[in-house]
Amino acid sequence: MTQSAIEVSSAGVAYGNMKVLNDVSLTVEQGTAMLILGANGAGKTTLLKAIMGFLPLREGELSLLGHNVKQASTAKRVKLGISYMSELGLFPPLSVEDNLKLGCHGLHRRKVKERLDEAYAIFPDLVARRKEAAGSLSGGQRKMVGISKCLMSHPSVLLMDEPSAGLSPKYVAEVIAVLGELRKTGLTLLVAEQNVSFLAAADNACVIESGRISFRGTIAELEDNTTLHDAFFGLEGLNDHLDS
Amino acid sequence: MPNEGKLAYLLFEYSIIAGVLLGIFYAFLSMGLNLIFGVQKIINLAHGDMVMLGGFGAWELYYTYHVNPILAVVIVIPFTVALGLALYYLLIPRLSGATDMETLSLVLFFGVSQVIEALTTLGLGNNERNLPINSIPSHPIHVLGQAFAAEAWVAAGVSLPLLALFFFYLYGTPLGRQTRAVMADSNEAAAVGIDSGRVSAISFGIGLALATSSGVMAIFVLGGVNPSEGPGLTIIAFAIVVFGSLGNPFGTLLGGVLFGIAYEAAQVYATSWSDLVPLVLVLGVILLKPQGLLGKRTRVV
Amino acid sequence: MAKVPPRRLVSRFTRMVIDRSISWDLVGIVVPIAAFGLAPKFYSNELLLTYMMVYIVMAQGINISYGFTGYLPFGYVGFFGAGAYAGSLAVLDLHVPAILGVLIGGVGGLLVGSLLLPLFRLRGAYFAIGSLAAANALADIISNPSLTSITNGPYGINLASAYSSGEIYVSAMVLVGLSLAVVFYLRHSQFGLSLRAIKEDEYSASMAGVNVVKQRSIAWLMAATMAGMAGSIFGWATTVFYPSAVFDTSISVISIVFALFGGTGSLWGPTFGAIVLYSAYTAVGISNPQYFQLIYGVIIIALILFAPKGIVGVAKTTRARIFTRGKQVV
Amino acid sequence: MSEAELVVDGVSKYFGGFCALDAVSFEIRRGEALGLVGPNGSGKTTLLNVICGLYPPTKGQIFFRGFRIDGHKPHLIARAGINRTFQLAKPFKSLTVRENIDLALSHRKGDGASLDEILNLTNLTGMVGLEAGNLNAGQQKRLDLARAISLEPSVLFIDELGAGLNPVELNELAEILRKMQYGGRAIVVVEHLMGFLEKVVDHVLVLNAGREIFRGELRNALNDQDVKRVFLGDSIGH
Repeated sequence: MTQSAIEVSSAGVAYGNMKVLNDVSLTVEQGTAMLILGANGAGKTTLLKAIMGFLPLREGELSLLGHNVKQASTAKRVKLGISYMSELGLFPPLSVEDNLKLGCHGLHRRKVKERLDEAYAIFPDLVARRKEAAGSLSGGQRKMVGISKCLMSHPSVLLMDEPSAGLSPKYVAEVIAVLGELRKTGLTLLVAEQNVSFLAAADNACVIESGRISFRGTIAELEDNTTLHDAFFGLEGLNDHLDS
Repeated sequence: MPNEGKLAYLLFEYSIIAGVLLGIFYAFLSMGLNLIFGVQKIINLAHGDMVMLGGFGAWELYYTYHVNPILAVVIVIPFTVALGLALYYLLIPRLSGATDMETLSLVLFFGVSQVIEALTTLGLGNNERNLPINSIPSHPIHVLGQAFAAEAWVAAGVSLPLLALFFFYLYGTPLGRQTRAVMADSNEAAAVGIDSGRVSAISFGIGLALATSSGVMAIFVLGGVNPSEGPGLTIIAFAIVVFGSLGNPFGTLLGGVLFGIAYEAAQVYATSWSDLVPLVLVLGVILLKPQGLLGKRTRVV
Repeated sequence: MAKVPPRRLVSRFTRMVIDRSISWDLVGIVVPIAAFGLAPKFYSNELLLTYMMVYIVMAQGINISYGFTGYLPFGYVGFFGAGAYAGSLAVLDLHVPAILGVLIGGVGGLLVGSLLLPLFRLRGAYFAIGSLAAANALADIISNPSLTSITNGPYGINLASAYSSGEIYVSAMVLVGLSLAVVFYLRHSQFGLSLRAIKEDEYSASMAGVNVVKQRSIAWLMAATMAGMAGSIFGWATTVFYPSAVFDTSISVISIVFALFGGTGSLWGPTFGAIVLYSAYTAVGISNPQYFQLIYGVIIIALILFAPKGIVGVAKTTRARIFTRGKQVV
Repeated sequence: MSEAELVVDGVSKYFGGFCALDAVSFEIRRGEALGLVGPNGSGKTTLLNVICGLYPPTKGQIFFRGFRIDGHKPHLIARAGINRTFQLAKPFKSLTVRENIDLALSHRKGDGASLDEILNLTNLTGMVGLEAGNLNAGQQKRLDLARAISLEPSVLFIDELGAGLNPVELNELAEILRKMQYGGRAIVVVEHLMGFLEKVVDHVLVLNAGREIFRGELRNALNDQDVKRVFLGDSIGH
């Protein structure tokens, strides 16, 4: 068990003739949490989608938990133990319980029951809401449904796309706290965010700018580096790019 | 001799009861169209032709193999599912990824509809097919002192349990749950590892099977089937599905019953105009409330 | 007319002359007309030639609606039937000359087209099926026994008194010329450019200053008027017809197949499709309509799956492939 | 001080029960460049859509050169002199570059830049005969811009022009926008890339959840506590 959880090397992704990821390389070791930072449109979501197999890699290689999955279907990647929480994160018209069950579809009924109990133990608030349409819940509860849905399959890697989207600061703090708990369980995390608060829940970070990785390192290295600051406030950083 | 007020009341009562019976059948007839739309966002314009095929199937089964039509309702299902899977894998993979998918799929299934109609006519002739009314229980049933044709009860009586079965499948089984997941958001479904191609193919088969098995009863309700009535049935099914909201199976149930009542009322009060009912309904609904009765406005623009 | 500075006018003219697609399209107007002018000398069945011309007009009408605005009307036959009835009733009840009846048929199509303008609030399947429902509703109304005193209900129309094969043939030729001229105009005018822009993206087109609703409605009404005139010529040539004949959904289908087969958006495509497939129809279809239905059902499926741009599209890509062979494709 | 070209006065927009814009007001004058900033879903694009006539505001009024324009059709607003680019460039892909621009030019009232000048400004001169669908992302964005300026707008909205472009393409765009501003146009730039914004605008309006939370100089915005909280969460800023 020494292989990395996620290994992306020199990946390129394009929509038609619009290239959105260029030469992206990134390694996430098992049991660590990595935060992908970047502005809107920088390519964070695209990277996650490429890892999940929604978008094909035009160039480069990709392996998950030691398996080369460049050609593998999304379903195969999910079976390997990869779980993905999109920005939407759930099926709005379906009930909370149906959402959770879909998180581990294909599992034996008795197992599903156990996992449901587990999920309700972690988020007891959801018990009362289990028959309600997931889309009718509050933003914070929806994130909890999304996270529990992803955990139902007992994944070893969890990818999350902007878990803070649409949440008020109070709920953002809650989500971060939950991620902190998850880290302790040894789950590998890859979280794409605009919100820098999530650094608190990560070991490593990388910064994506215009489809390229402009920084990669530990949180400590990041704090010494001006790149992060530039990606968001980038008053001087971009000028350097432009003049070069 | 009842007085005029009494007569009017009886007519009203008749059109409501007969309408509900007819409506249950039409809800069943339309359900497959909605399922296929919900899963694949495709309007199956060959839907009415599948209904027609079901009728012809029942006719063959009755005269060649002496199968009771009520049994035929069930027998046609596995054959249609198989046909649906074959059609799905033959047509859909080439279509997905096209730029104007919606219109192209519409035209494509229009072509399928033409082929089915032509093949049926070539193979089985252009005649209307009937089954003897005594092949199903045929005593009129009296309710509130009025007689209602037996075939209306049989059609509703066959449709109702099959609809219940369908709802159980959709809401009570893992595959049904996956189907609803794909209907809700196919990307999200892919994200949890659902093979949405497989789910779509199965739904396509089931959608067609719902059509053919309703077609068996259509022989009795419509007084016969002929190869060219497919498009007309497709329009009715579309009217009902849109009326209730595309993609919502409960809406189709509601739409079917309301359609049945409207149709029977028109039969009672303005017989020669009753064929206009589905057309006026479809135009009225898509122009005034395109999201349907149970629909929420989801798209801006 | 806005004043165009002389220099711009000159450049516009030279651009037109060197533009090969324009001269190619001009040929596409002249050749079919000339061919139909000469055809009776070689082929005696003028009625079939007339029907072929009627279908060219219908295919070009679908071309205008679908090829230029992206709206596919399954109920296109509604205008055709409305035109047939408007023209015939004018001839029978108002005793107008049949030629004038054709124009009135056009007005009938135009009126029904205007009534159906609200359908443009719909898109895709909603529009296609909505227009079909509207056409069927119109057929139901016209053929309703309650309206026998006005439309002769289900008992149809007899125009024998107005029959004149020469006049019918020439009117059909004129109408073909007219429809080709309209499509030519759409392909080479600012108006056509704005329609193509609307088809791609309405909002972006309106930000380019295009009045989306107005332009699209004009195109649609052009197509409706053409179908109305085609229907009234069809009725005139057929002499005796029933509502089911001029409101037959397969008229929409056939027109759509002809247009798609040749390729929408082009000038040659729908003409080509109508001539080739209608000839096939007369060879196979008249005695065995189911075979023909089977054939065009298969053609539709094959087109959608393998050549969504029609024969003209296939020809274009083949030509492009031949020309770029050996060169590096950028 | 000249009259404001565009006055947006208390504009709100509800979709069903959802409030996408909450009483937003601002003015913009000739030659001014304003940045419109805010996180995803804060209402920036909705604001553009309302001003450009895609849908009417639920509340509030919009004036252009003293005339009320809210509720008017988009093509009339475009012809009057307000235009925009799209976050995902929407050139007419089956039309050539020339046809794309010609189409807009044909609806221009009065004089303005010629086709060649527009091509030159947006750096598309060599591509005039190509179909727009064959252009790359940066070129399509510039064509979108060319289409927008063909109607000689006096107020121009730029929606996320920088997203997905590489630094060289960004530089090119910043250059083009600066030139436009010298021409006396009012420009409103919606952008996430702060470095790009800084090259083009002097003032910013920051939206969050449909509401204005800051208005002033870009540099001050970056030191504003509310803005920081919205963009970065609570942990940063000390």
